[in-house]
Amino acid sequence: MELNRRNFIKLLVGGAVGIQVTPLPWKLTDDVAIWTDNWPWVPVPPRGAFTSVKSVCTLCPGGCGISVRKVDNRAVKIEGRTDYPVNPGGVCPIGMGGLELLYDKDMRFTRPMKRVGPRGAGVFQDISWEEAIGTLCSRISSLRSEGRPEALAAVDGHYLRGSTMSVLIERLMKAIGSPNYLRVPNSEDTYRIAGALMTGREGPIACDLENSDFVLSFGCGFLEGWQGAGRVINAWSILREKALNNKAKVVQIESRASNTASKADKWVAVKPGTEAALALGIGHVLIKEGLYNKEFVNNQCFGFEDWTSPDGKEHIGFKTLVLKKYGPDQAGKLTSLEPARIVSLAIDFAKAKAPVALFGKSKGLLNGSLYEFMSVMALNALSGRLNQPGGILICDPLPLAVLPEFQQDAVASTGSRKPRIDGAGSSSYPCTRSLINNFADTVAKSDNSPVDTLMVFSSNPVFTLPDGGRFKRALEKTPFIVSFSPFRDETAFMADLILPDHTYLEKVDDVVWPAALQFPLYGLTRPVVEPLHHTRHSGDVILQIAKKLGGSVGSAFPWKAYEDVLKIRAMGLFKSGPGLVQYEGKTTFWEGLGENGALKADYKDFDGMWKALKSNGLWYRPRYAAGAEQSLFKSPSGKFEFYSTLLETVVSESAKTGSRDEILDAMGVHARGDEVFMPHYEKAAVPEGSGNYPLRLVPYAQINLSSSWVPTPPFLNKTLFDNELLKDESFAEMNPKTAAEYHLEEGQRVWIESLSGKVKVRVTLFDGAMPGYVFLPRGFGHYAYDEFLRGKGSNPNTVIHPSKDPLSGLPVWWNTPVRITKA
Amino acid sequence: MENRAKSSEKSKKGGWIFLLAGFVGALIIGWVVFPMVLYSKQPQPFNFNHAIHLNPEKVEGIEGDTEAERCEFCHGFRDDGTFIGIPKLSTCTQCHDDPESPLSDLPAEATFLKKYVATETQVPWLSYFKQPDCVYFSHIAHVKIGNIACKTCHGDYGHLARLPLYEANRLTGYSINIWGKRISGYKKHTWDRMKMDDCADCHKKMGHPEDNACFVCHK
Amino acid sequence: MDSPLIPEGVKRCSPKAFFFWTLPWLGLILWGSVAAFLCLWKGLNQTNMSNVFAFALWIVFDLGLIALGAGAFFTGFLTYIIGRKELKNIINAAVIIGFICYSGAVGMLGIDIGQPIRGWFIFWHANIHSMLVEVSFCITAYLGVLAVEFIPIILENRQIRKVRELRLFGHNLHEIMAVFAATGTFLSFFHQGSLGGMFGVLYAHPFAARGGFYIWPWTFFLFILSAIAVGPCFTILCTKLTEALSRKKLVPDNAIQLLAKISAWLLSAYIVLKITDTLVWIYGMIPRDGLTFMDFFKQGPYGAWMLVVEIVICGIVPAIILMIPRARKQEGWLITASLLACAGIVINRFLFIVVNLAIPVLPFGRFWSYIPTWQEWGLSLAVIGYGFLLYSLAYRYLPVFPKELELNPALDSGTA
Amino acid sequence: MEEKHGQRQRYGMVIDLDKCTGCGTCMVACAAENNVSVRPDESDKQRSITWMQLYKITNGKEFPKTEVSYFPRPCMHCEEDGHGGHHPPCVSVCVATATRVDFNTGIVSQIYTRCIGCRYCQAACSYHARYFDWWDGYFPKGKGLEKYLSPEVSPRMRGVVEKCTFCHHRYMRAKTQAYAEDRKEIEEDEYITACAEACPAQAITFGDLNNPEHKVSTLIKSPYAFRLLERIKTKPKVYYLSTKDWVRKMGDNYLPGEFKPVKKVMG
Repeated sequence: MELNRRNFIKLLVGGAVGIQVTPLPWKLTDDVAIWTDNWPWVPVPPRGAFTSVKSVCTLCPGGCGISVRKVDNRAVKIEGRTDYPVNPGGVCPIGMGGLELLYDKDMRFTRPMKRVGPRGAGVFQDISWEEAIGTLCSRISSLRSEGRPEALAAVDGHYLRGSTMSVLIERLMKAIGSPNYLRVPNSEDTYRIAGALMTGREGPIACDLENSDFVLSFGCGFLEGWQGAGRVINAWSILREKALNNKAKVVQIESRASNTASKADKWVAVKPGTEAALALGIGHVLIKEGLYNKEFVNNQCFGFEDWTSPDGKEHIGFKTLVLKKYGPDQAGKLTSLEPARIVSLAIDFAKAKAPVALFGKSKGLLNGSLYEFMSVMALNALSGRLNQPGGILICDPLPLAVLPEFQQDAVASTGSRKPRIDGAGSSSYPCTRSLINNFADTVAKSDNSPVDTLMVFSSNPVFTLPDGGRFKRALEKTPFIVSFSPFRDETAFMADLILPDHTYLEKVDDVVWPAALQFPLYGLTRPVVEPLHHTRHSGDVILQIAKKLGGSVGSAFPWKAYEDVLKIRAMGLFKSGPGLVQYEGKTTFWEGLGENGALKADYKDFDGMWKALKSNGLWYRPRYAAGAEQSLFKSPSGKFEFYSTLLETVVSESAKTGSRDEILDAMGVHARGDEVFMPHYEKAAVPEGSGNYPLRLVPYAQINLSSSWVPTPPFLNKTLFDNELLKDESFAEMNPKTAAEYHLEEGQRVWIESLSGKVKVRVTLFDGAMPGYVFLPRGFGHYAYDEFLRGKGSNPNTVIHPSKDPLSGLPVWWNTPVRITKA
Repeated sequence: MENRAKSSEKSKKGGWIFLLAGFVGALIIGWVVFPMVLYSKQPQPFNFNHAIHLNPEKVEGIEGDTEAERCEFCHGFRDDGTFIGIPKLSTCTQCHDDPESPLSDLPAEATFLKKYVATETQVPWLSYFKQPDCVYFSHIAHVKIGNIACKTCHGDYGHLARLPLYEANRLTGYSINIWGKRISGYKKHTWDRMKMDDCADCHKKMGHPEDNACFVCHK
Repeated sequence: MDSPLIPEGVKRCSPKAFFFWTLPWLGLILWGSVAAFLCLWKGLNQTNMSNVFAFALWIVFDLGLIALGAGAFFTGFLTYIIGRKELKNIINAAVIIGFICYSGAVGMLGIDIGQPIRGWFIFWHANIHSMLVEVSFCITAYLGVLAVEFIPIILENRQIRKVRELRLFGHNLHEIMAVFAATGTFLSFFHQGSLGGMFGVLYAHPFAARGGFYIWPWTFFLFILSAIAVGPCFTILCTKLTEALSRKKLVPDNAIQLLAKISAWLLSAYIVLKITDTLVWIYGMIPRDGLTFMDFFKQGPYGAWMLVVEIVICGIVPAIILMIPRARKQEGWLITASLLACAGIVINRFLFIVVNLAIPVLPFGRFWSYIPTWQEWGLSLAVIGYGFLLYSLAYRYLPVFPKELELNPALDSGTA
Repeated sequence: MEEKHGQRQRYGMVIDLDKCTGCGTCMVACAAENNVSVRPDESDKQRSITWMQLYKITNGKEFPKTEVSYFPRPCMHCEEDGHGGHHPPCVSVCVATATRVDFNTGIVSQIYTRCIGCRYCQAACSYHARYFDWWDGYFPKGKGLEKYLSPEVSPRMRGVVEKCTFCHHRYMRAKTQAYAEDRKEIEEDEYITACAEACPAQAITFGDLNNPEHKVSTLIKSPYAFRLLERIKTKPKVYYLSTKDWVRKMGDNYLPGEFKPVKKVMG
């Protein structure tokens, strides 16, 4: 019985039969299937104890309350807080995606670094914190020893001017002795200037959306993330509720059918930059028809009627100006609206019980036009809507304690008296505190840069500034750049030294009065998770720098840690009277304006308040207790000034040096005479040489696309439609008619070109786009960060060719002449 | 002609033997070799003596009158109702707080104190009963609402003096306690197997067929 | 050198020639294998299927193959159940073609599902409500039947016949072939039907959804009818192709003509019903969903013309041709008609699968289009390659056509 | 219907399209809550996974009459009539019984480890609410993306179909909490979906349609309430509200003259 072929086959047959009656084939079949359920490369989230940490979102000036769900020490979900008076439960998509900004390692700097590759390449080498801070300090010291501390400049991206970080940065610059403290411009700046000129106040300007019944919005992107979506969109839904019963109405004035425009009760499309004319046109009707609030105008306003100054000079009043120049037909011509619509708008505005006129371009992350805002303010004044329920609120700043004064040394005091590089505050720009565009121009043009070392805090100007790439060129000229950004952003890629900050979920920081909120609120974030990497809180780093520099600088910063500074300032809140650190989530916190109701603090002593503040993230004083501001107007006349006497003094001050016309020209003001000091329409200056750029470019903001220095969390890529981003290309919105003129079809690749630069995008046809204009979304076109953002779409800022806003000198970014060619 | 026939005769007889040999060989491979190959055996970091810990005479720290309560002293529930599972070091150090002063002369405790308590490192226990990620199991629903004794599913660990070897299925990573202790699949005790069907059968027996809806136990 | 394997008395081309003949088919199979490997290794992202085109080229191929393969069971049915003896001369070919189609289809399905290793869940955790379960059960079972029907043909091989047991086994199988034919017929009826059912039951897709009888939508019956109508045409095409390639007459005309005639009647019946169904659908059903026929073709690369081509050019026309005895007796017309008919059924399946998915049901949905990747083409063509290969092997080594000798006396020297 | 369901819950959702601002927070909240992986390119809308998806619609009018609106679209969780007769389109076709209508909640469940990836359910669903995992989740080594995964939802492997579950794990979370507090049933407000919770406009209301007291039950009685594709009888448990006729008209297919605008009701 040898094992021949036949027998071998039999052996196999026997085996084959036998194996069937064993578990082997059956269990194996099962186990292999189970293996597919547990593929080793599919992550299995570790289980653990669930907790949730309350904090505040600082990704935008809205300051929403967030509660972060954690498993053991991992943060797994961000949720809106229902026990926070800003946002009842909801947050915006960017805030919702925040965890990716924390955990996506490739988006962040994980430790201090110095540049080894060429600028912009983003090639860095790890160094120690000691070396990093040492390098910067020695640089600063040598500047000071050379007696040119002003060659140090700082860019501060903190939106809210009063935030403790801003205060520290400004203080550091002052102590070192440089006047060149620059801020990234946003609508707050425009608010501040206009507020100062017309009301003599620089405090926060709030709007009482929730209580209004007629919101006339000059381009505020309520649904694009204006002043923080958490609160504004909630207010919006309250207005929708009212609208359902015809109890409220929102009118959006914008050149494009944005979400706000579409979802508003009425959309009024005007040419970008002519909003002022429309506002004054409406004012004209109010005055002509006697529909304005005579009581308020007569008693609390200055410069409405014609008047004579002490020196016996005759002045025309706002009334005369508006009646003369801004009749419906005239305004209609300027704005391309039928006069009838302007009239009906005015009637609706006047008829409403609690109307409000609001100003702010899309998200408000960029500056606006000064005269335009003054005109809108004038509208509110005409109907007496200042500090009225549902109106515009002009508030005292948050009563935070002022940091103790300090002694500058000789170097510092001489240095800080030197003229600013950006000319802000000079005779040409008397009202403006910071003009980063001018700064960029000057440095970019200079052969050897007036700036030796530039520090960049919480901002990404290379990407976000609407300046056609001027700031980047300025950086190329700047010998030494230090970035404090936690993110691998475009500006950081230009830097020589990286001192990475924590992300907002890893640190304690404050929100000084969320933008446009009706009542005083101080928000405090706290570390939701322990810092993941070797990063350091920029606040602490500033203290460490000061200490290392020593001398007068060191003594100006006597504190151990950033948190001490916060605590000192918070003391002011405690001293200012009763406040609350708890919010039940029921009361409508915004009601009771001017009631002066009594309030019992829900804390006994400061320590109690501070503890609660840290764990709960807020201190606030409800509207009913915040009281009406004593002496509403602090202008020279003590009234609301249609005719800004402050501005007049400022101008005549400057005029001492030269002829008034020259000064006004330098300011970019075309108007002459009394009109200069009153709200009026200034025709947008068209840069010379833009003759063969027939179209106008208007950048617009989307709520699901971050256009600030904060990167867009990758999650949001899911929310972008494929006619917004397709593969790596973003789209330009054009009206089908305009597109037809240029023989462009949906999806066509084109070059959009201006005097400053050009971008390649694809065209998408949108009926809601104003003919003759090209609309580009802001937030695309990163070349830093990681695969989620890098190389996706084009950045409109590279095309924008900014002219100067009359008087304020801030960039005009909303209508750049462009031409479009097939690519 | 003839011997050709003979040889074929022979090979035929032999043939049956080969057939049988193949058959039996297969049986051995399938029933004996296969299970040995399929499962890996790993020891626990050190021995944990449940018997001692659950014995109030021996351990005064342990609270609870019933055995179930004593189990829950370490394997308890959090405030949100989630199950703690294998306790973290902090639970152990409630009693074994000082690495210098052992509470017994057991070598296991010595290792524990030296390697983990002293260095404050979590013990890398191997879980016998870890269900795969796709499974959602609510202990509180079974123990608190359903009043099911721990041993019903876990077996009588409470009285084990030695932790058994941890055996994992090389293919699926499942612990053998989930299924495979009896390769035949024959089930003698309720705790012999923890596959879906076992849960389903129990739900039926207990009169909760509606709890066999997929989402009750899957996530 | 492989002459001992070649059936007695028949002439086959040289091994060398045969080798070269198989190369292209082996090539396709290789291409397909690479594609299949990639899909298993990296996942179905290798295809251009998507959440819109959940079913695509592969499913079209599957359904096409299965429909065309219907010739096998139907010829079997006619031969063994009805007892049309003349078809004995073509049944082998029919069975082999059927086997190729079904095994190919099942193979493709194995790659098409996202978790092939869990494939057996269909049987173990079957959801009896799902038409696809019905399909899977029947197809698998029927593939078994086809295998059984195929075995005796293999056992006919000259060398294998030498083994007494096998010869007897084959013979016995032959005796009871009727049983399998019956089973096959039963199974096929159901899965051809449930393949149609699969789409008829998509009640959320007005383009595919149909009313019906009890649980079976009309597509259930239309698919059966269309399959048995066109199956024979495909068998005819294949034999004609073999005859052309081998330059031999292999099947007596009466067999072919019989199939053609039956096909003619069935096709006509089918077309009548298909037109009725379409009209009822256009004027009776879709208006109830608020749609008009042309809404389905508002945009997109696909259009109403496809339906016209399917019904008129690939339905009515071949039906008429095959109906006219004089026409179908002429090879040219016969082949044209068969080709059209086969094309028609493929278009029909394509409409129900790809076009149906391309059409949005949501008023704010958009029309989509789809182009397969090389991986998808590869696997699909591999099945064709596999078909040619297996068929050639069978033809070369097995007495597929009983009448071959008779029709080609030894002196004739043909090659293939 | 209610009788048939007896004590069981029938969770449903009402989305107010007038309030919806199209911000997309619901989409992000959903993805973050349910461990949906984000790929470097999400612009391939045929393959990007969005359990909750926004559809943008325009009224088709010319400038300046153009209007934009949005449809947030979760899984519709189509009704089952309780007697196994009428099934949701996807449920009846699933070969491996991987998707069912949950007995206790009326939620359409999807079991990833049961799914074989045949995608028949996708072909059956006319709402495109079902998503196939064309890739394994995108979690490159050392990038840290896996760190924010929640253990409450099992990450999917390549080759299976996934979809909105009405955050069923939150239902279980609430139940567990209730058990810990010696309650057998959960309170109505203890369980809402991540999208409803996150919406800054409070446009999404979620709750038990079997509970006549609950807001959803009253909202769906509004003359402005409608469901997507009601005419094909999928019986969704997701309702929409809009006072705008052109928006409501987008909710279903109508032959000319079939659509009946709602008389504007005041109060």
